Amino acid sequence: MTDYEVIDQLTVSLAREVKNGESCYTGIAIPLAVVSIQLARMTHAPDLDFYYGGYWIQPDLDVDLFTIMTDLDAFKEAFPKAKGFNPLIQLYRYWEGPKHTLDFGIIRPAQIDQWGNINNSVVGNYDQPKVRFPGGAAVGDIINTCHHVLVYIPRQDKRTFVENVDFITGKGVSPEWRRENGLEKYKGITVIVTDLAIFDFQTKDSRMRVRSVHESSTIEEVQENASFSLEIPDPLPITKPPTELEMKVLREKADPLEVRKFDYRPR
Amino acid sequence: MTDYEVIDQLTVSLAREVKNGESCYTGIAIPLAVVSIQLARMTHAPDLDFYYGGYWIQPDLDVDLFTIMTDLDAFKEAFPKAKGFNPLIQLYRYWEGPKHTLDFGIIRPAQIDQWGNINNSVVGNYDQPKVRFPGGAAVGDIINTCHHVLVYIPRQDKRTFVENVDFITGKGVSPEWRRENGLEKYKGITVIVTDLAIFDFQTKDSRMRVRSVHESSTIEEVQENASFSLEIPDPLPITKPPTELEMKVLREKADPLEVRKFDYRPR
Amino acid sequence: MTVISNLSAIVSEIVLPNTKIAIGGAAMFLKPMEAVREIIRQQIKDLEIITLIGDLDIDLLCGVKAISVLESSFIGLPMIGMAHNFRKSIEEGSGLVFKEWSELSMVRAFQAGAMGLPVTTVRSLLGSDLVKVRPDFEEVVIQNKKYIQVPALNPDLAIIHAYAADSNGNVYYPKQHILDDFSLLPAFCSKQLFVCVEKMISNQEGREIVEQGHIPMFSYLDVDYIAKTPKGAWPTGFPPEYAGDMGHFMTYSGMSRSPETFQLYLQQEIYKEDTN
Amino acid sequence: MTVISNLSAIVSEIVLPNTKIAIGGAAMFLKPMEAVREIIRQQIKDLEIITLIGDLDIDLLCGVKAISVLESSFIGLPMIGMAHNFRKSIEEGSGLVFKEWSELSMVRAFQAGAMGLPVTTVRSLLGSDLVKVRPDFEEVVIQNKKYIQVPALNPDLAIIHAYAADSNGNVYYPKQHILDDFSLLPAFCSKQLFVCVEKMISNQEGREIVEQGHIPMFSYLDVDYIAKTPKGAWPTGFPPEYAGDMGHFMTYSGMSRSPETFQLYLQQEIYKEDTN
Repeated sequence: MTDYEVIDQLTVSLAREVKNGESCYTGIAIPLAVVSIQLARMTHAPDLDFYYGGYWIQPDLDVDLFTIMTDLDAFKEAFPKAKGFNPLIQLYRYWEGPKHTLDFGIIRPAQIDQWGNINNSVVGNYDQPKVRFPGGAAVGDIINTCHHVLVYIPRQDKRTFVENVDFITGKGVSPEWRRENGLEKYKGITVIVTDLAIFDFQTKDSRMRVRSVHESSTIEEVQENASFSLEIPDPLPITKPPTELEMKVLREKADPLEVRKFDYRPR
Repeated sequence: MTDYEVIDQLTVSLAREVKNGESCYTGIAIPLAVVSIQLARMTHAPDLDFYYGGYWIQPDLDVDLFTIMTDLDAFKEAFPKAKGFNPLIQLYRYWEGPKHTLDFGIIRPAQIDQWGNINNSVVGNYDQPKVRFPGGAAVGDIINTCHHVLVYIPRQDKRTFVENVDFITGKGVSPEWRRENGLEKYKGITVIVTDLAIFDFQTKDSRMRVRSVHESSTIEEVQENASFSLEIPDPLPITKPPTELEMKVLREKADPLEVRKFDYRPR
Repeated sequence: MTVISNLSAIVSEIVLPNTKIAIGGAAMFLKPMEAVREIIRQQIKDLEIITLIGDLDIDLLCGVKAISVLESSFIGLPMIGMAHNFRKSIEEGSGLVFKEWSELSMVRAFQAGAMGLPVTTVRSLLGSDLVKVRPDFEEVVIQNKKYIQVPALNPDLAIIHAYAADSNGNVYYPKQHILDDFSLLPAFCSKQLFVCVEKMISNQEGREIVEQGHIPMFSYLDVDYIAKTPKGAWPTGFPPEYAGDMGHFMTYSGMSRSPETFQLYLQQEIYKEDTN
Repeated sequence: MTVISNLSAIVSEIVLPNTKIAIGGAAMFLKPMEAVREIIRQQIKDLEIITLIGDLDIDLLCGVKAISVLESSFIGLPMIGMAHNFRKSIEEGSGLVFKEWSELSMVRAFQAGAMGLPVTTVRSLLGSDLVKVRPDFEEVVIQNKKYIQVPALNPDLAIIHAYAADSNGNVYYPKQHILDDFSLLPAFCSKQLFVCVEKMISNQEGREIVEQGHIPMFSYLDVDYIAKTPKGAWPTGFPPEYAGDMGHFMTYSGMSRSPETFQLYLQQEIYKEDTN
């Protein structure tokens, strides 16, 4: 049996959601997303068109992406090896324009609710909040402009999995709402990976559902760490654990510096 | 007495309207305007901030501007000698934005009327015109975004000086209209120089007025070559003819290739 | 996904009747002239053509009656004179629909299209009769200030001329380059982008010329079609590679005055055997 | 017309209470940090600050209570965590007014400001509660499609960091430069532009580095004030000149948790004798 930690399951499961040939975007501030994309590119999705920080497109696989952004020599070496580049006019030019819709984005919200709404703004009253989060940056924009969105939440608990978010920074999956607003091309969040399980919205009322539970956790733990009652399929699939190959690529090539642990605090 | 042609009077008179320290724009397609700006810079207005074709700012005085646009070696040499440059994002970024309003532009309309409206679109019915002109390009935009506008008309006649234009491609001087539309900063056309005379709109009703008649023409000729009755001051000033210095600079430095004759057909 | 092929194959695949095409370049610079000539050779008709400032490109297409709808702010031969075929098409009531813009309003319409805005506003059109003849231009009041609202432009296809493309489909511009906007504006608002380039280079060479200061302008994700068309902007200029051929424009100006000499021009310059 | 002077003199001349300032850079890159530190040293208060993505710049200004109104889409320390002073300012009801944007809507507001549009529209805000808490955001229907209309941004002053300025006042950027938009957007919509540069060079040197591929980004007509601030973006990164100082950000993250250690940080890093 392969030796792995929960964070590895999270990274690997996220990577498996990436399809070869798709185009995607992720910000530079969510290292686990970047690592999972690198892992996907190094395993089953070599032809992913990946905008890294809105700049490189499909950066060289031999380059450690975190190092690019923090080490200038690596930065200077990386450019010539990317398949493409986006230097003068940023990704902003695509957004809502006619030429491109990216297939997916990856985001890490502070809160998500059973309807797939996400909240990166406040807990409590908006004007006098109990907690002020940093703000959404582009998460709401990504949800309404990419064909679909992958979410990861490094630590699932009652504060991150809420019944209804206090504030909608990014809109939920509701197919009716998306049809009414001419946004049916953009499905919102399709998959959520946490340290405990994988979720989707494949119910009749498009509510959050457990898709599989990681072998390192139990369904009771998954339900206890949500503020709302989860749809649970029967039989309940177990998330496929990381394979030996995935772990080898992850450790040796995709993330030798363990950058993925940057946004993860073990329970 | 200085030896000069009518086209020289036109060029020199236009140059004299340029004030030192102002900023201005002219397109690359009206050579006489470019030459008159060069002449102004070489005589009384060395600190003119001149956007040439929206690219160079204050190009080197020793460079013949027409040559820059048609000779690649001159083009390559010109860049390092300009005081500034505007390479990546064109002049368009200034237009109507908060940072810059240019002091003046120079235009050459196909028709002008007694109210300072200009027409570069059609003669006759718009949909089935007798004459289809090329279109205004930026002339209408310049009239409503520069503090004021200088006009030259190489050959004044009843077809170019009309009572009311058939089509307003660029709006006239009407101070009332400009106030009502919040455009009082932009005075429209202030001066017109033709091969016969100089005109302005300094009457109570902002109608076209003869400011001075060139010594090479008569006031009768000026009136005969307009489709409307001109305001004529009494006494009637004579346009100051080109000075020896102006002619020397024009011939030897500002326009040795006689580019100014490109948009001039003698009567 | 970027198709790198020859001009003739690409034109016959993507330039169809009723295609709404934005042509890059302006004022005798940077026009994708070889593509225009190929469109004429293939006798494609009923095109909707959009260009900020048109010159030989538009006049040729008017001369062979290839355009049904034309949108522009100026069609002429700068420094030389009228574009005779364009002028005649309108004056003779040939059925050509001309949607006239001011330069700034058209720039804003390109920019709006690239950003996914349905409409945008401009003030410099105030007082212009263009507002009367364009039913899609409308005076609006926002925050007590008058604006003219104009529709965004989203052509089906942009055709532009550039310096080089690499084998991945990335496109490069010369350094210190002038007048890029005239190609970038149509490129970013159109649904597809076809780039004609002076030369094809390897990805490695691409990075080398960037190191020397060339500008990596479009990525392979931006570009749908690439064709090598050496000196393809001629007789318009593509500095610093080559200057505009003023002599040719003057010749054209003369020959386009009568149908007979215009046909002769077409025979000599366009229908002649392809020497590429 | 461009004033080339020292940082302290320029800040005291142009950064006044109630000035609406757009700060360039984003996400630990390209912030004009030395100018921010000078604003703190001069104890200027009641500022209206606008920045697309704020990090140390905004958290420092929140910590010294210099901001009355803040507009942004994100204030945090990317990869590290919360911006504690920002967070506390809001949670403790200090009176700081926070006008929250989404990133794309704010980009569009900058772009609209540069183009003189009073408002612009965006679709990605549909469904967001930002529309409920921002009275200046409004749902509109154009051509049977819903949009959120947002106001344009036209700050009084933009402060950005760049590579070099020449003696005429022209400003240059490094070649192959990343993230320019984060400085260009505020620069073009603001009424005045203050550029902090790594170094001053001659006009001749300026043209030489352009020949090597550096980008001549602003002309002297664009730029109102220039100050030399070597390494002035530190601890944010200014590639390829220097990388972000992650260690410093982590230290700051720790020290900004309590008022006492935050004061210590100010003493050590900002109020210390100027070593320029």
